[in-house]
Amino acid sequence: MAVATRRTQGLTDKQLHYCPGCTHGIIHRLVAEAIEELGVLEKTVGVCPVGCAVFAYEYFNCDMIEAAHGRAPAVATGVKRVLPESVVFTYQGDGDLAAIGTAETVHVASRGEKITTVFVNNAVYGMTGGQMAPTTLLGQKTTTTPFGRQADVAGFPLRVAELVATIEGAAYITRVAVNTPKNILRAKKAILKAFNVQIQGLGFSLVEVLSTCPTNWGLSPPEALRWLKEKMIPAYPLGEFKAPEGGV
Amino acid sequence: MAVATRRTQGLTDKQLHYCPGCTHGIIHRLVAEAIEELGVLEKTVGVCPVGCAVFAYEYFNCDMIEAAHGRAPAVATGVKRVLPESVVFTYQGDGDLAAIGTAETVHVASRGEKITTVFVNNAVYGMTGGQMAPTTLLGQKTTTTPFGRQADVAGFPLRVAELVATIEGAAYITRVAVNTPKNILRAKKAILKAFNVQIQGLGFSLVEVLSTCPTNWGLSPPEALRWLKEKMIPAYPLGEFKAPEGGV
Amino acid sequence: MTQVFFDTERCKGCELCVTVCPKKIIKLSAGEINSFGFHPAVLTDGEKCTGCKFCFLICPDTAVTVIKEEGGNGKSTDEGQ
Amino acid sequence: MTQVFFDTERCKGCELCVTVCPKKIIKLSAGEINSFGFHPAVLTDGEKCTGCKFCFLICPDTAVTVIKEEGGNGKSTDEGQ
Amino acid sequence: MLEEVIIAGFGGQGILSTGMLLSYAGLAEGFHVAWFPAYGPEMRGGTAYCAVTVSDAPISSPLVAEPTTLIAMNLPSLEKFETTVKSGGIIIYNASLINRPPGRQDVRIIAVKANEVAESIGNIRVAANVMLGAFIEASHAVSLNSALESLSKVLPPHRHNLIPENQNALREGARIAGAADR
Amino acid sequence: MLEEVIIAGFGGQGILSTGMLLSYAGLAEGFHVAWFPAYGPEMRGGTAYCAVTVSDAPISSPLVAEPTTLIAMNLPSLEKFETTVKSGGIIIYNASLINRPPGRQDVRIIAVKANEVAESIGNIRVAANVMLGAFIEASHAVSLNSALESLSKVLPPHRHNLIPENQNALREGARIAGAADR
Amino acid sequence: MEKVLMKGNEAFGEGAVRAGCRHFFGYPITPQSELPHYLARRLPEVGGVYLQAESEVAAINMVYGAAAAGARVMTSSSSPGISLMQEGISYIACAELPCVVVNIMRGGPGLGNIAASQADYFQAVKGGGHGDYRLPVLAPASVQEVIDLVVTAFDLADKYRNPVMVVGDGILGQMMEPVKLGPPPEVTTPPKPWATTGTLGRKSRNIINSLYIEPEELEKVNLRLQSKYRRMEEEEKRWEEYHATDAEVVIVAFGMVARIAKAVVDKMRKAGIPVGLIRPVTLYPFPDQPLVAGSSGPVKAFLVAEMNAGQMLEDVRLALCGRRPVHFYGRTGGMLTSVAEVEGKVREIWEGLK
Amino acid sequence: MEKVLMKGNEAFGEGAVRAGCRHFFGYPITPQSELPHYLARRLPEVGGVYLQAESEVAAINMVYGAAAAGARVMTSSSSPGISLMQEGISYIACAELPCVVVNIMRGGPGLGNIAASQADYFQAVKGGGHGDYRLPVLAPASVQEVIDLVVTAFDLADKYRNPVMVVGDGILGQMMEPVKLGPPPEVTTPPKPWATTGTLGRKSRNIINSLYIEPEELEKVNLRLQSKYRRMEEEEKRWEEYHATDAEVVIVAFGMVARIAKAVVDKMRKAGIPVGLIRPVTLYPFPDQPLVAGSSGPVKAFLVAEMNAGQMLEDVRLALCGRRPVHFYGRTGGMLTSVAEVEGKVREIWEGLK
Ligand SMILES: Cc1ncc(C[n+]2csc(CCOP(=O)(O)OP(=O)(O)O)c2C)c(N)n1
Ligand SMILES: Cc1ncc(C[n+]2csc(CCOP(=O)(O)OP(=O)(O)O)c2C)c(N)n1
Ligand code: SF4
Ligand code: SF4
Ligand code: SF4
Ligand code: SF4
Ligand code: SF4
Ligand code: SF4
Ligand SMILES: [Mg+2]
Ligand SMILES: [Mg+2]
Repeated sequence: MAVATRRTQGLTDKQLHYCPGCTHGIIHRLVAEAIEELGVLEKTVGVCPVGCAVFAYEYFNCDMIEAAHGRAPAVATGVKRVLPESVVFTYQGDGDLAAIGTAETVHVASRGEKITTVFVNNAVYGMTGGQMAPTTLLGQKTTTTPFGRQADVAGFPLRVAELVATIEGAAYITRVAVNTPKNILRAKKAILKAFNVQIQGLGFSLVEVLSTCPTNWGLSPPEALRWLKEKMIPAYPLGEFKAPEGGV
Repeated sequence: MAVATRRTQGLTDKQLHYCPGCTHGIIHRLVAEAIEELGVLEKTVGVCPVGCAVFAYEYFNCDMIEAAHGRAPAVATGVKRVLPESVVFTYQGDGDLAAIGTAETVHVASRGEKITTVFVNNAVYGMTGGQMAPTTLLGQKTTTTPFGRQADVAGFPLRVAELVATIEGAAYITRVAVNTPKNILRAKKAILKAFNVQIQGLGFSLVEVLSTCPTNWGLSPPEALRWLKEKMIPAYPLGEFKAPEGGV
Repeated sequence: MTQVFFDTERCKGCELCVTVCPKKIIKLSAGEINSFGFHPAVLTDGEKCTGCKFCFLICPDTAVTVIKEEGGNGKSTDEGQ
Repeated sequence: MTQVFFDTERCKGCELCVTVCPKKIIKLSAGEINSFGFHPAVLTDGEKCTGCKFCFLICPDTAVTVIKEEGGNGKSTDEGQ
Repeated sequence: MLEEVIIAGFGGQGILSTGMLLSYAGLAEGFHVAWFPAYGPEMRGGTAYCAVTVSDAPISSPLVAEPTTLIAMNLPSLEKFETTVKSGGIIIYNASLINRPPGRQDVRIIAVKANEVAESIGNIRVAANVMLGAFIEASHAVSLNSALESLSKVLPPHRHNLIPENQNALREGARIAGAADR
Repeated sequence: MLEEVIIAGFGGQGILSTGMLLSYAGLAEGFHVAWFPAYGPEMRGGTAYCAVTVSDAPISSPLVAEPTTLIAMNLPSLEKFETTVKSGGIIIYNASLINRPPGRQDVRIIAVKANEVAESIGNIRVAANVMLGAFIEASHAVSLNSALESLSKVLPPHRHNLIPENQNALREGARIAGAADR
Repeated sequence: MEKVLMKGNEAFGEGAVRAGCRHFFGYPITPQSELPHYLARRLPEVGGVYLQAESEVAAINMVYGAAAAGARVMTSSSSPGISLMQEGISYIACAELPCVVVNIMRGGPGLGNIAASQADYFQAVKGGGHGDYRLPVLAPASVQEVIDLVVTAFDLADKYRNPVMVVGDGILGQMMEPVKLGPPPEVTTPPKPWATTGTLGRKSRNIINSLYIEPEELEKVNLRLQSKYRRMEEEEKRWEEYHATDAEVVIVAFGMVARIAKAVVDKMRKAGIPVGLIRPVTLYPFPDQPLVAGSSGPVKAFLVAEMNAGQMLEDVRLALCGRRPVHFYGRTGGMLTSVAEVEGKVREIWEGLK
Repeated sequence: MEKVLMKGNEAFGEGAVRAGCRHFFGYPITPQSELPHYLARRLPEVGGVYLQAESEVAAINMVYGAAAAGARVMTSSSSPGISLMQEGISYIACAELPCVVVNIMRGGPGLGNIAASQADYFQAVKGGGHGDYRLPVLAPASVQEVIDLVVTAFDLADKYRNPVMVVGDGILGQMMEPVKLGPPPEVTTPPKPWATTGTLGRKSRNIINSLYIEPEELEKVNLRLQSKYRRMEEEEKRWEEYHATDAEVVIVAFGMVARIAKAVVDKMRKAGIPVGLIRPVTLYPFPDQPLVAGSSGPVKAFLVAEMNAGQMLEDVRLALCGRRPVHFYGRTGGMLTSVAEVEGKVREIWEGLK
């Protein structure tokens, strides 16, 4: 008899604080597995955001830094410039990365900084109580778009992967989702590839992961997965937007 | 006998403070002419940057606001939301818009804010003494890239028009240059179109203008025009990156 | 044969495993409640399990362990495919 | 016939008009110096001027005025094309 | 008069609005009232609580460190607050979800099968108000009537159709506590 | 001893490094020295100036409001600073570019055709040092020798081939001022 | 007039609406989120604009633009977000634009936590941004006072053409208390002929600016600002006294801590100990009069109580200038000073006086 | 040892290199540009990294990352840019990371101008960011002292695991003065076992953090910080006295203004008037001892002279606590106080004493 699934060493034993069914947990596991499988756990430094993943330093089983809201890419840059041999990743939500951290995101990519960003797009500000994020869909109700997001007042959803893919220093930019086992496996491959791009020194890599926020979407976890599939994926198409030529 | 060229009412009489041959002056004239020709001078509010154009409020013959470095789009948003019938423009350099103001730029576009941005790309920080800008070309020597910009240290040139064109709220995004009479006339048309897009309420419009900085490039003004043509245009191709369907 | 275990204390009763199991053999325990107040997942009909690991893959709280009788090197999750 | 005037005090002697004039009839005055210390542009051979307005278009300091004898509504600059 | 009540349970159990109801009832009777919610990331995972102070003197702080009464809607809440209740106070616990009664000897303990009662009324969401009814009967901090009449202030107009169910819940809770008293 | 000198002209005329040369010469003679440049957007348009203080006492501020000497390399500079020069001070102006001599009666005025001299030496860029040579001769603030020897500190190693030309410039300037003296 | 229960955060929003504010730009942050939530619903009802900015930096600069265009405008945030606004606030102060900034302070420094705190006192009253500027800072201590002082804040902002800050803490923001709303006050917004609204109907251009490249000019601006601040110091000091005139120990506290202190005063008075309270309502200008006046009366000692490591303490010491001993009791990191603790401290002082 | 001429701004850079700093992250701003220009050339020579950030906000957060990774790291800016760093500085202070921040102050508030100023004193010493934190603040008054104090700054940063600020003004940054460089000092960087360098060779994970969700925990952090600050106040006060012991009027001034004041002292002493100078070298911790000591000696009055509207003035008043009259002379907006003005003010005070 053998364990077919094993809890990755990349995670600590700490119970996750996320709401039931929140897919932040899946993404944590995938990132942790990737780091472990690449054998770089001991030279990895992770940078957590301010957002629901603010406690990620309690979960990832490596050295961790808690950054100010939106500034994880800058913090990661500081680390990587001091320790060029280390593996550095940021884990950021859509408020963190695509709102307050927009400049840091664009420029970490433009510098071709050799770090990996895991970007959790859940179309909402989870931690602060369900406000509109830049990625909130048109018509979506949030605590700050109580009548649904209207473009002429609150603007349009921002497609981060597409935007960052236009930047020269970006080496690998992809969008995945964690709503089905199949997509989860694809997400895992993407995350592995992103870290590989970093390790090979090819430039900046970013994996946008479509994720759920059952709590602030006001849906049960299974309903949230369905909403992700039916509403989010059409607005945020999955796929690679930029990849190193010749593969990694 | 008739004056074939007339000094636009869109400019005050004040002597420009720019260095000899600096094409900021040409761009000022084009913007002023456009506002005047559209008959909206009296309802225009301009927002100047921090950069060599910091004194633009002394030149444009309309109400003007001096914004903090990089924040002109946010200031313009504040104005436009209070005065939706006004015509609001920002005039910004590449340090202002593409470095410190990156987030404001992306989000003014993403909100589809009905304002017009004139973006002066001169591949350098003019005002502060010729430091590297996000738009500085690879190999270009500046006071902070004394050995020429190297991608692996200082990153890659950022192509703003291409990046902003991926954003849904951006209605009209184009790149022009002011190095020849012909290009100057094209630039003028683009600026007129950009203001028209605003006036028609179609969304955010941005005209990236390739401009010279003879002083910090260490070239004579005519040499600077040549450098613009030979080095900048290949790196920053001219043309429309996004335009409203069916024309304006 | 495959065995599936749920870590009752980690489980938050989110039902993601329930909906994803192709054999529909997972449900939330009606009576049991863990110390965080959640009804943890339980297997209804372990015999039917195919070992597809979907439950493991989707679980946000690493509350699921799948054990296979034959083979299985205990490595990565890709084998699920 | 066309006349071209340079506003000597506005001119900064940048030579952009000089390089752009298709007839090569503009130069910087060697002797004259304005109160800002610049050698302003002057016309060498006004007769040859075609009225193309390139000098006006390229001048960053609105130091150039082009006057045409016949027609010309004094409007926009596009007519130069 | 000073009542400091902590109401705690899962998110979604109506904890916060039950606290508001108690506050409005106190207000209706001319008391000073204050209501204070737990907020922040510790809410992740769906636990919620609020503190309600009803007093005949101005209230200095809405925070309640040592409640006179604890209304515990689930086990984690009971465990979190049990020891903080003032000696001589009251613990009312939801016996539908909590199967181990509190161990404190120095407080009055009332078990209410709030979920069952609420279900029998026809709306599980009124469970917290069943508990509130029990509290009012047990403490006489405010009159049941004030609570019944304050429902219209807590429920938004488009939910006023739910007033009767909630009134039933309050009454039923009061009845249970009254019975427990005897 | 307190010399407060303003050197002003177009950007590119070598104003700043001539100021540094004077500073180094003062330093070589054991004086306290300070050098201060104009900076900021008023530089746009290409004017530049710097202030050099050479003193036998510690220098409180490197700013010079009332120079003992003005070295004016062009007309705008002369116009800007002419009135600020201390009574009894010196104005040295570049007669190559300035065709109206300063009007002050209470200062010593020395005209130097610095551009012509520099061109005759073979390098227009040494014009400012021609002016400095004149200043040294006129003021004896430092010895010409200190300036000649300090050139190697101001010019970067790969420009040391220009030292002879610059020495000529200093000497020629000194000669002109000396002649003007007589 | 009927009382309704209202959250402190919502009261900030409702106060703004009552003051005629129709424009809000902000970025979410705990523990002030209910403020934007409230206004996101409420402003559209009254024809106003709620806009969520991409960051606090953007928000404060949108405020700058809206104020320049002549609107009554507000933003709100909590400690880290307010830190990000410091450049913008300095600009607004120099450009002399009226606006209201709300800080619902939380535990710091750094990310800290979201519990209640008063540790941004220095930042608010000494100017956390660059340059010599000041903001009137108002510190309500109840939900009712929130509503009233927010209206005052807008009036002060217009009166002085100056940003005004209103500070609360996480408890004040989160708690519900009964408030009397009554009919909205008459809003008298002064004319703003300086606003950049387009030149139409005006002879000359308006320019909003804080750049004065000549030191002489910038000094003039600074002198004007300073004389404005002196005027504020003369006209705008506000405070509440509670049993202060005959007290021998006076507690000085603001915001939530002042409520705790009131309970302490009541308790001690019952025990026959003459304790009083001075509650600064404006933190800037700091109400030094009552302290100075007190120190020539029966007061023997002062106790400053704060939810920080001793910040207002400095202003109290500056006001008293050594006239009376000043003691301090503070809790940090989001801990609220309790009645028992403050009482203990007062007793200690009282014993020491004998 | 031979002296070379060096610009103040360059001296900041060279000081950093001598202190073993190999990482600089900054964003250009006048009047400190020569500092990054210098390091952009110099750091690659010594195997270091110069990186121009996209903004001051990014720069300070890069500093945070580099410091977390164990490096000696510096950033520099001028007033508006320093305002933008306030959130980051508060984070660094709470996370207890060592680094050096240079502020070459310019005229404010707002965009102001680029002339010399000292108007960011409050921001530097009271904490312009949120929460109860403090930074040692060093204020050199000559180019030589810049070099020396930058080295000190790095040592203090490591000693206390705290950000340290070094402030100058536009004049100090732009001027050239002779400096003795000598052989670089022995750099002793203490071991940093807390740094996030990857767990390799270590038993447990390192975490750099400023989030403490439980108030009890965050209060503990604050108590630790406060006790650190008390230690700084005991061990790190630095100042220079100039004819202070027998003076009847003592000028208190820092940075460039102290140089002006020295000239005034010299002049007045020649005229037989006993004037002295106390120059705080650390602005925080503020050197109150010499003031207190002075006030028990022959000193009859103090004059605080600053290039601002009276900021250090408050610390002087707090230190003296009413023991002696404190006068003030200040210029704002980038105006330098002149020898004549300060002299006039001293004379006025002196006349008044008779
Ligand atoms: C400077 C600053 N502004 C705002 C906040 C408040 N804040 C914390 S998390 C967050 C947004 C989180 O949303 P997101 O990044 O999408 O992450 P999620 O919680 O959805 O995973 C905000 C606005 C903060 N901590 N700091
Ligand atoms: C917050 C802040 N950071 C930095 C500066 C300094 N600064 C002024 S202009 C400028 C860059 C200007 O470059 P650019 O925007 O390209 O305009 P240009 O001068 O080239 O036209 C900088 C960094 C500032 N004033 N404020
Ligand atoms: S609030 Fe949303 S994103 Fe945050 S933990 Fe809960 S479900 Fe996940
Ligand atoms: S520095 Fe460059 S951009 Fe600025 S005015 Fe001069 S030439 Fe133009
Ligand atoms: S392994 Fe597959 S079949 Fe077995 S319980 Fe899990 S999801 Fe169902
Ligand atoms: S997915 Fe995991 S947490 Fe959710 S019910 Fe299944 S086992 Fe429990
Ligand atoms: S109008 Fe044309 S031809 Fe005439 S001077 Fe100008 S550029 Fe030359
Ligand atoms: S282009 Fe204009 S400023 Fe330049 S030389 Fe010609 S007239 Fe003068
Ligand atoms: Mg999110
Ligand atoms: Mg530029």
